Amino acid sequence: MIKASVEPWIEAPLQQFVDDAGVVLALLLHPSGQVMGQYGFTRAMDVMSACALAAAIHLSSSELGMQLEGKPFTGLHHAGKDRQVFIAETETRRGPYILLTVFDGESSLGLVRMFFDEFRVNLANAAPVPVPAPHPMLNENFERELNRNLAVLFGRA
Amino acid sequence: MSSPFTAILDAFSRQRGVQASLAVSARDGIAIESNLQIGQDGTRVAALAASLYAKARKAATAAGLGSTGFLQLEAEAGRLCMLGGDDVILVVVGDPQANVGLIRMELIRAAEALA
Amino acid sequence: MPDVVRLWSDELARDPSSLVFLPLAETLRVRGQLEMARKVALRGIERHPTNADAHDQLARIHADAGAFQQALDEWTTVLRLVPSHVGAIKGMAFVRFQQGDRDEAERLLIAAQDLEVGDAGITAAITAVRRPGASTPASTAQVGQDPEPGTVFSDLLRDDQMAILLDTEGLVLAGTNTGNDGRDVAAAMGAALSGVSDEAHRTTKHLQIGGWRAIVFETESAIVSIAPAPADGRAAGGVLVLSAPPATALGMLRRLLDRCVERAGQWLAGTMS
Amino acid sequence: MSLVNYQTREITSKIVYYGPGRSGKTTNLHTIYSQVPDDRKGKMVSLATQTDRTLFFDFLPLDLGSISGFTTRFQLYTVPGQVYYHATRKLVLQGADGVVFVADSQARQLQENIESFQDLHQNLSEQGVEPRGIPLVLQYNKQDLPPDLILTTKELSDAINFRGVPEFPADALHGPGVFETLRGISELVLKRLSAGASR
Repeated sequence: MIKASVEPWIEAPLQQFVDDAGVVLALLLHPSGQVMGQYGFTRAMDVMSACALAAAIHLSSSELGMQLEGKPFTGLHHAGKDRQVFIAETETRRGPYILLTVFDGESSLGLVRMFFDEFRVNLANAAPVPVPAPHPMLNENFERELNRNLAVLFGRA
Repeated sequence: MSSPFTAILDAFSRQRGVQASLAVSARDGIAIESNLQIGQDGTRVAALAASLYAKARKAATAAGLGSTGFLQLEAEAGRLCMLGGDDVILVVVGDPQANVGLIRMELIRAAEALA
Repeated sequence: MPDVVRLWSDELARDPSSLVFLPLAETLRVRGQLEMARKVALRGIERHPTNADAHDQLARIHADAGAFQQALDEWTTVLRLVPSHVGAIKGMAFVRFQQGDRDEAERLLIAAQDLEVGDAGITAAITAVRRPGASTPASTAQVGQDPEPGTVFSDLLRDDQMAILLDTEGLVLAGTNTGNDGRDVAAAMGAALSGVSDEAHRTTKHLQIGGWRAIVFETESAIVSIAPAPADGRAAGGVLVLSAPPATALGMLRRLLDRCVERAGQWLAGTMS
Repeated sequence: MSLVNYQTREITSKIVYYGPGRSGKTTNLHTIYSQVPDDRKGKMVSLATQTDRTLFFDFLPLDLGSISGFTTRFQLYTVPGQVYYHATRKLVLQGADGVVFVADSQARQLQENIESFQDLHQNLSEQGVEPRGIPLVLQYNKQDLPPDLILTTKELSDAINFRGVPEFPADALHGPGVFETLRGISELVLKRLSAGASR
């Protein structure tokens, strides 16, 4: 189980949503498909795939909403046999984010929607004013490290 | 336009101390129809009541007690009464002075009528 | 039931800032592993120095270990952080009682009662400290040893009624529940039903209708009623479950539930006569 | 928008393989996927049509290991090349930290290459990204085809690479050039991130 967030202010609202709504997985992502925070996944690679797909689903359903209704659909619910998925957008002063959550019989769509409404407020309140992020100081040899890593990755080392 | 629930919910609302009555989807926890006094949040009541009822049903089954009927949650400033099946749960929100006996009888009668 | 100590320890190792140290320390305390409990609580406090419950937890561990002055210091810290922390006031009362200062213990218990009106456990404790010649229990872990846990509710119940007191993990502390085949099914029933109280707590919290007092639900073979356990001692966060035949009048069952909660409070406080 | 998690010291960057239909974008990802050990890659996700043409995108998460003490991961995306998937291309391009433009070296595809390259610039501009600022490399794919069917690297460079960005001849189907292209874009993305010029 991984509980992680890219920025600390995301952790508390996301954890509270998970606790309150009793969901199995929760993933907060940037509309570009980058993971911002997550609960319940075990592999970082799975998180990235889920983010890419969730961003795609959200973006395409937004577009579909634009074409059908003249405004984007803001939430999506898919009910599987045992598990259900809910994807919706939330706005903060840091910009929009997308929540993907998976739940089973321990929760319900009603609970998820209700606690998502609280999550939106909590996340918006927690979001600090955006400041230019410090850039990572990669050392002078990073190109050599990159080349070595890529060579290992491709079996050329 | 009235649904099968309209008359049932209206009857609850006429009872003393009743602040809300709802027909809720048991699977989703979403209100199908509701009769709410000002200040009552039907979305919340529906989601939370359905979840509580589902939990009690599961617990009763796990404890070997069989199927679940009437349920009452009593709190300092109000009470929730409910009764339902696999599809629909009828939920009544009352203040502490509400007559639980009457609500219970009415819920049982309504559930029989819906069945 | 999985070994919660291992699960929580793993969780804490993965995420040292997790609040899971609170139930972990509490479980270790209840199991009598006081030194380990103390270390876990201390490490938690290092990360969460303003968390009142963390200081409360450490205080209870000190109290169990007989380190009364350290316990009082921690509870004083709790009250600085949260002046209305009932658990801390009750804990301090317990220590004062241990030290033989009955007046101070009673004063503190009355203060706790003002904050938590209707708490049967506090009422029982006040009665206990006022009783002449009341013996002092040796530690918070040792209160309520008498009578036998299985018979705590016996004289209140008819043969077809059953009551059990469960701790926060759904483990049976007192009472018995016998199945149709005559076996004690209390543990299984406790594990199944204790989760309902979490749901009740969530419901009342989010509907803002105050704390929950009781759940009553009718099933094919019984009417089950559940109430919060007395808030102090080992039962804190647990529930009392009472079951009766389906034909039982709800009003009568409700009153019986109250009496059982009161009895549980007396038993936990070690003041059952 | 590269994400940098200072707590766990992780960098995650998004790289989009862009180019005209059938130029070999998906093939690049397949080749990378086939050469990288399982523990360093995620599942390759392909949202494709029945005829195996990319419908929405292909996606491959890749773990590059530790660079300057940061666990570095790349998310590789492709866009659908066909002209009529314009809206989807725009969506996938959102938040890209670097772009690999995969050109089809066949002489008869030159016009498609040029139009797709213009489309890339237009889409970046519409998203508020300065096309000249974003890390970009060019890959001239299908260099294994008979010489009379393809343009040389020099000819393609003259036609497309007016910015003078790094360029790599490649045969994505069999592997040559794929690794070098990925290395080229990785260097640019990390260099830009380190210089603090990331959006």
